[in-house]
Amino acid sequence: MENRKVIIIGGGPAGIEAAYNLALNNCSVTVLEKEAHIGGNINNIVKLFPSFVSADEIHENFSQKSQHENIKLYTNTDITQLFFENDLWHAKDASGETYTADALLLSTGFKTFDARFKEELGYGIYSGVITSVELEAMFKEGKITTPEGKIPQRIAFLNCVGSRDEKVGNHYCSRVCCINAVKQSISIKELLPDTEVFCFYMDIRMAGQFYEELYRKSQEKHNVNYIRGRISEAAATIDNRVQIKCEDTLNQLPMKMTVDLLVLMVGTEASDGTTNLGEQVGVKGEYGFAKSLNLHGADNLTIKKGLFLAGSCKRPLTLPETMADSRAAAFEILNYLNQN
Amino acid sequence: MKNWGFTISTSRTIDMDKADLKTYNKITEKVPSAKRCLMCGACSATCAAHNHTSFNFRKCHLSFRRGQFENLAEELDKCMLCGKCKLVCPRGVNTRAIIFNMRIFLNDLNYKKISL
Amino acid sequence: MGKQYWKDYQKQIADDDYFYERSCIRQTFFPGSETAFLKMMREVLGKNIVDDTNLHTCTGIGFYSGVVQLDTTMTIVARLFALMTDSGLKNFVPSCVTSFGLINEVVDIWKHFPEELDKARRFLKEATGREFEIPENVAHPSDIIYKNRKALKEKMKYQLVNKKTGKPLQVVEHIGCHYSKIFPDHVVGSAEFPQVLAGMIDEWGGKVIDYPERRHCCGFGFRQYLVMANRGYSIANSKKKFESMQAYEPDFIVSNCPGCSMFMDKWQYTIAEMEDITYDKNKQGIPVLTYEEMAGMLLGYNPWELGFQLHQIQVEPLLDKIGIAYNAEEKYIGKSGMMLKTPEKPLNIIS
Amino acid sequence: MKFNLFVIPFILGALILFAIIIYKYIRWIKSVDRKQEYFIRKNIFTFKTIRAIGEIIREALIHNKIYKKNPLLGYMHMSLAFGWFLLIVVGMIESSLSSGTLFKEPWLGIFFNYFITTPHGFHMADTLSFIMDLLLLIILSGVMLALIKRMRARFMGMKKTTKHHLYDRLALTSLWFIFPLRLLAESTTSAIHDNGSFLTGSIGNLISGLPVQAMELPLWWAYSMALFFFFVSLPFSRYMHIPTEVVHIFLKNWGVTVGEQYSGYSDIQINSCSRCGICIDPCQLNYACDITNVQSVYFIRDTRYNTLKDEVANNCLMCGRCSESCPVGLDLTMLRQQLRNKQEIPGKLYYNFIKKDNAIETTDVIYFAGCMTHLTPKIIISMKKIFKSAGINYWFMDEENGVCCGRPLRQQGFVQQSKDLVSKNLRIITESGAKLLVTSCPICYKSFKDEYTLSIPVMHHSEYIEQLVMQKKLKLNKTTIKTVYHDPCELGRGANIYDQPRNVLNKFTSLIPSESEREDSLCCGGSLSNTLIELSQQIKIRDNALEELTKHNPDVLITACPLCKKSFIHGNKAKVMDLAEIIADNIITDLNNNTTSSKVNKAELVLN
Repeated sequence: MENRKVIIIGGGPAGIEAAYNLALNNCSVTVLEKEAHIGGNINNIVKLFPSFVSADEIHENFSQKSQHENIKLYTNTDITQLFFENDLWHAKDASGETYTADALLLSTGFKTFDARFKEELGYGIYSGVITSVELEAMFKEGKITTPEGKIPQRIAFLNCVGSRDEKVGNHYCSRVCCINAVKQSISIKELLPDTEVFCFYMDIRMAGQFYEELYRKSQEKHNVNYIRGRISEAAATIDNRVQIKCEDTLNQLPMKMTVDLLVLMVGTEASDGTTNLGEQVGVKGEYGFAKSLNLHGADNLTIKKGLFLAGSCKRPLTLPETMADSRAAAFEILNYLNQN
Repeated sequence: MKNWGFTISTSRTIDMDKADLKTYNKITEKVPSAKRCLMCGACSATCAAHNHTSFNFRKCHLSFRRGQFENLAEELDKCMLCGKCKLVCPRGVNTRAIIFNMRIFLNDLNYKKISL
Repeated sequence: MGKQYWKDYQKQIADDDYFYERSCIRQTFFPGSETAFLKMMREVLGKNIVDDTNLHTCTGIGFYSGVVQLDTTMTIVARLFALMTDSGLKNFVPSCVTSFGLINEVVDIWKHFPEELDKARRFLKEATGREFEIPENVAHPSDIIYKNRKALKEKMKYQLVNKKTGKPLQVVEHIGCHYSKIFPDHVVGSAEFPQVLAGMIDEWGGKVIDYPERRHCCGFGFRQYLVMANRGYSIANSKKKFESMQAYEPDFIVSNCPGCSMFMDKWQYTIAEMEDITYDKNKQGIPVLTYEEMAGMLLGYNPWELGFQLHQIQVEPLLDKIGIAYNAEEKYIGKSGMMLKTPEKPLNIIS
Repeated sequence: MKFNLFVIPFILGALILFAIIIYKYIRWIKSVDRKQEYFIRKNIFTFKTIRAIGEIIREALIHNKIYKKNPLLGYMHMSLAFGWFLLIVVGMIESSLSSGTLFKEPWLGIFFNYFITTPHGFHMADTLSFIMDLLLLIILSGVMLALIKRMRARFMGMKKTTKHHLYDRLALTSLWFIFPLRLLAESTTSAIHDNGSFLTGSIGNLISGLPVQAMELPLWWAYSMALFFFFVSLPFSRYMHIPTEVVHIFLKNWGVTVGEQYSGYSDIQINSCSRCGICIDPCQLNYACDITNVQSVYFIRDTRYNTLKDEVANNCLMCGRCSESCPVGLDLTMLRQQLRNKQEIPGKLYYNFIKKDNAIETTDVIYFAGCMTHLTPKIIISMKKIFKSAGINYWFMDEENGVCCGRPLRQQGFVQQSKDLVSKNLRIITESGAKLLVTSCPICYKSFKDEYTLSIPVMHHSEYIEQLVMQKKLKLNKTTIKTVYHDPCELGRGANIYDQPRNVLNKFTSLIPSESEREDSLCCGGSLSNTLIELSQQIKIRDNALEELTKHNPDVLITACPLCKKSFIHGNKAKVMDLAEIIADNIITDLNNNTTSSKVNKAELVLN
């Protein structure tokens, strides 16, 4: 196992999947995770679209993979500095501890958009306005309630919060929110069949296997209403519910609605780790995501020797895409190690 | 000509073969961002005039784009130019500029000539 | 395989022994047509067809405009069937497509609701003391002509061909909605490919124009044209068709529906009056024929016998194209031999 | 009679000049509007006139303001204007002394050395000719500087200098020639008659070797011609500002202001622009977006030569930074607004759709949030809290179905439409019988103040909050938050509200200064008055402002305008709060004392 050392920054799906595949090909892998647990954003999810597989299963599977003898896992390790010196990659964490290896994989993933930048939507102002992440947390609890702890009669989802929005500088589509909204609306209807669910959208983008089917199911089976119009203002009513304003564009008429919960489908942005480290090693691209050498053919390579990318640190990706991508990354790293 | 007691009703079809799609280009020359509009309706939803009347900026913009100018000028006069629409637009469209350029091209308004 | 598939679009049309039901409006607007039909049935094809003098309306127009209620309608239809039964026939041939639609509808109702049939029998019995059988076969005259198009062709003096150029005439065919759309499977070629008129035209040397609005309604919705307020909408539909067919420079329009023929003929004049638009090069309008007139014309019947002089759009230019001889002086001589009144604008509909 | 043919060009030029100027003045003064005429009549025979004369000497001759802004530039203007003025005056004295009478040939002073060749002929002759030479020297130094400025603007501490018009070039060149030629002419004369002082005299001696006899007349001719060309081109060139500025200063001192509509006074203002180009540098469109043809100097030039394009008239943030820096004190923003004037259908009411029957509550205080504030709900909530804890009973006028104040329309030149809206709001305000109107939006505030005829005082919430705090109606937590305050254009330069918000902030936060604040605070780019720039350009302006404001990395960036807040918050460089918000968060209510302050810290944790 001489000079087959690999450092992986980020113990999310991308990191672990790559680590495991490298470990199988007898590399000694060091996974550095800044949180206390591996799994990254998976930890905030209950069920996965479109299959509704329990996230715990996936998580369980990851933690098994991370047990592999060739994998050294360091949690609570926040890497602040990266540099390449005499053919070795060095990663220094906050405490000054340095890790070295022949190759380095950046799998620092994404974070969700801070909805408070869209003040007009009232997030952080009206308690009835929550983000998709907070809703998912409610699913974990197993009960959806209004701020007053009542059962919501009406829930509205708003797509494209922090994505496709020039005002906050994110021109791109986050790709996962549409289907996520469908998933969440179905989960709500399964928990609270009598609750009305409305989904406000600019475009519904169901470009994935079984996505369209799930969309249909939400309409046919669960009677979720889809309204084409972007909510532009939210305000609190006297009884502390949320009143939303939009145009029912297909009807060409203004629309007003009072809901118990307004769920903002917050888009994905590059995580701070991605942006900072990416900037340090000169692979920072558009919107702070890490930039691969070539989208077609060399998507895991970078301009830097021995530095590789995997998963949603490059762009918004779904879980299956991420895992496939990190397996590809593992393969690229093996090629690299074999050449040296 | 006889009085028939009725006239041939005109079709409500937007005939893209006959419609005047050129004039809209004049708008996009002046306001390039107009092209970016994806008709999400955020503007019309937040519109201050919208609280009082049926005025619908998005609709006006679309009609103009499709060359449907019928009583558009009167509609556009309802705008108070307050600019809320511009603030909520996700595509950063310069809505106010579109509005009064539309007015100008509908010959509803022009700059006063001041003799110096 | 294709042929196999086409079978589904065929229709059972009785061979002989028909009971003919005349149409209310056709007798006024196209009086020559029905006569011509009977004539060619008997003389050319040698079929047995009964033209009963005790006929009366089928109330289709009343029924579909929602002013005559169902029970009445069924009873009246029942009486028509009684007349057929009396003359010992089983094949019903309604001249009007609305009758055709209604007859089919009533028969169908009776199929699904026998109690309604009993009711109708009872009513008829009580009212007239008559009894009736449901026809075995209901066919529209256009079906029958379609069926016999080849036989007719043999006897024809002319073809749908421009005498000068030798090119086939451009023909617009229009099927009545009540013929093709109420019971599509009772239609030659169903509603998708109504073949009934196209078949004749192709057979007789013409060329069918397949223009964008070919399947569009002529606008003769009873509730539309009967109410003056709605008439603008009604005519707008015909206009849409004309605008769409104009580019193909049709030589004439043929229809199997009294309303359609009448409308397309008269509305052309109305549009010309209102908007000063005509839809043929010579500003004389596009002649509109019924299928019987078309057949009769080609068989060499006298145009004035066929009643062409009563058309709004003058037919002479068409006759000239085909090279059919006619005597212009006799145009307005009525059956009685008396001179009819000549219309204001005989030829050019644009004043 | 001391006469020579070469005097004719000068006399001719002078006559033409005066004729044109007089004609223009009469036309302009005739077409001032009613209000302006009233002020002229009212104040013409008052102390104000004397004050005006003072200002004329200070500004038109000595160019005090320019001097303060940029001493070198100031000296240049001063040397030319004041120097020349003295040259004429002293010339007059000199000539009258020599001829011993006041009724002498009017051109004598101008061509003195040519006609009076007896050097020591009269009392004080030497001293005077010495002064004359000294003045000439000063002027020449000014001309030198002008030449250098033309060639290298940076040397004069200016980033950009004005691009000029044809007339200007003609006048400018002739102006440059006048004094060197005068120098040469006098020198040659003194070479012949030895009647020059230290400058002309010594140059005379140097050139005495040359065929001075032959040179003398041509040079005097040239000098006179230069004067002619200058005089004739002056009224059509930017140098028209020299005479016009004088009139402008008088009118200004008499209290004449630029009105809603274009008037004679607007003409006077436009002609008073010397096109010094000082307004170019402070314009953010210029240095943040690299738009270089719309600045006030060009806007006025185009207007004057009737070549104004909508693209120029509309492309302005109306932030007022140019007016602030204008040495002549022109009301550039207002002029622009006048030139944006749109044709309208007379008497047409555009906003009839606005229902009259919205419920009007009668209270002491009306709160008018403003359209934009509805997109920053935090401000509204904070204001509600402030009113509540100060125990004010108020009516939230535009909570539902608010009507725009009308200023955005007016800024685009839709005056009539705007008035329509004004009347609608005015009705509501008066019927409510309130004693005070409080608004959260500086745009509305300026509108209420300047464009409405309100019988009751109107306050921006920053003013109002200060009042409440001073009256101890609001008690605030002492915090350690490091704040920086951004002056919104309409509130600061627009309405002179600089201290009130700062006083409040100083009371309970540590307010740090920013690079450019108060009068020269920057625009956030969110301005409603510019309908041409695209989002990308707005963002450049915003970032330019943000950079300055966050230089000393404050915890919170405080502003007092919903538009500024929106722009800055999307900049995502620092935590942004409205004044009302930070106040509301730190009010000490007797019930819950610490929760409020802890809320702030929590919020900070999340954001930073």
